[in-house]
Amino acid sequence: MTVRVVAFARLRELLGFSQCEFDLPDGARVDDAWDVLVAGVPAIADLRASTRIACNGGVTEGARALRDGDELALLPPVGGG
Amino acid sequence: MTVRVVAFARLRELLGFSQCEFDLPDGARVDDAWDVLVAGVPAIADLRASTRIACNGGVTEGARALRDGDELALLPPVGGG
Amino acid sequence: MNRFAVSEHPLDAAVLENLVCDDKCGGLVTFSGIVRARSDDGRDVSGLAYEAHVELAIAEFEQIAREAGERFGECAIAIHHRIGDLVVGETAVVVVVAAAHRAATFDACRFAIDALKERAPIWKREAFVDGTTEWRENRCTDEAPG
Amino acid sequence: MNRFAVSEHPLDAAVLENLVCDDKCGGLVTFSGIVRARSDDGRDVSGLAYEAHVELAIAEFEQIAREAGERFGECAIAIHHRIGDLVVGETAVVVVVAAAHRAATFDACRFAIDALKERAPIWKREAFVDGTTEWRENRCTDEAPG
Repeated sequence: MTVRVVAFARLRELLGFSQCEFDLPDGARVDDAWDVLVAGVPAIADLRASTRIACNGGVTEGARALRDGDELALLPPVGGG
Repeated sequence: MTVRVVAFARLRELLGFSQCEFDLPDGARVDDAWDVLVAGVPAIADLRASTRIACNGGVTEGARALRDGDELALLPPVGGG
Repeated sequence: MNRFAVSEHPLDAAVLENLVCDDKCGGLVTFSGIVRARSDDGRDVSGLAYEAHVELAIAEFEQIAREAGERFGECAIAIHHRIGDLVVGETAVVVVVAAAHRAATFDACRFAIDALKERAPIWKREAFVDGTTEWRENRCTDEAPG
Repeated sequence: MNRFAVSEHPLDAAVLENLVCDDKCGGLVTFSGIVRARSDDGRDVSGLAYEAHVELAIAEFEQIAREAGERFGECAIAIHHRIGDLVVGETAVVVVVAAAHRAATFDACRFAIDALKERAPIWKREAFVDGTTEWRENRCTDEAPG
């Protein structure tokens, strides 16, 4: 299946993309998608604890099973206002 | 001596003037000026407790001795904002 | 334009905001008190008439701003109050506070409008749709507008 | 114009005030968060860049407004946040609250800006006069601007 990942702020800069599509094996969960990203850019590994991940517009858990066409948004600690 | 009295809001309406000059005997105090006003318009008598009186721009006491040319401002309970 | 004013002219919050904001300003809080269509006791209001002891009112605004600075730290404050006849929807008072951080701006703005309503020599006569009028005193600490 | 927006265009508090104010409105509180010339750690700032997850941010603004209504009673709220590159003195965020009485307007406005800084998916990169940049997180509850 294909999952779109959108990244913001520091994570966007470290990953080198604003949005990118990834092919993941069927049955992959949110945590698996993160692991794929870390394999490409190990520098983001330490940021997992502070990063919220939204799936299709709602914040979600790492154990959530992904489906083809899902969009994951990587949300670092916020700084608005 | 001559003292100018300026009145606001309900007191202005009851007294029938925004400002007026009064001749007072030498030695008159703020309370004496009020008594002259009450003699003319008894309906204001009950308003003394809720009325602050300013002399020449500063709130003052009833016992203050007046001087020729003083300006007394009669300030009912406020309603600004 | 002075930071503290009592005027028959319509109030413009943007003008006051420009008076107080400089490049140290990170937060800006503006309170506008507006003439409502319904009074606190539920009557239909056609308009308000304000009058003031202008000189004393401006001195009171200045004093309130000084006290706000003492209580909440360095902040820039402007206060303008309208007098004369106002219709529903018009702005009776604007209080603007600028400071480096937002906590002080909120605290100082609220303090200033509360103090203004309590102390400033300004009077309000409500005119009702039924043709009657009434002088309104600020008995409690949260009457609107202001 | 929507009450809740994230936009690259300059913000105009007066536009938001008109969105929320009707003839029941007696008090109107506007918070503007402005780009300061000096950061919290004392460095000279040349500008800020904001980015946002626009869809999620607007949903969060709507949620914050609902919560404010539940906590502080009926009030009308508008929240606009700027994204893109801002220079010192520009407005990054405007929160406007209108209600019948002023206590609710102050409480709801402060709640909304605090909640926005804590939760809204918006990020800020400070650019300094010395040429460096830094992503800034809202660690405490009173960082400026906003």
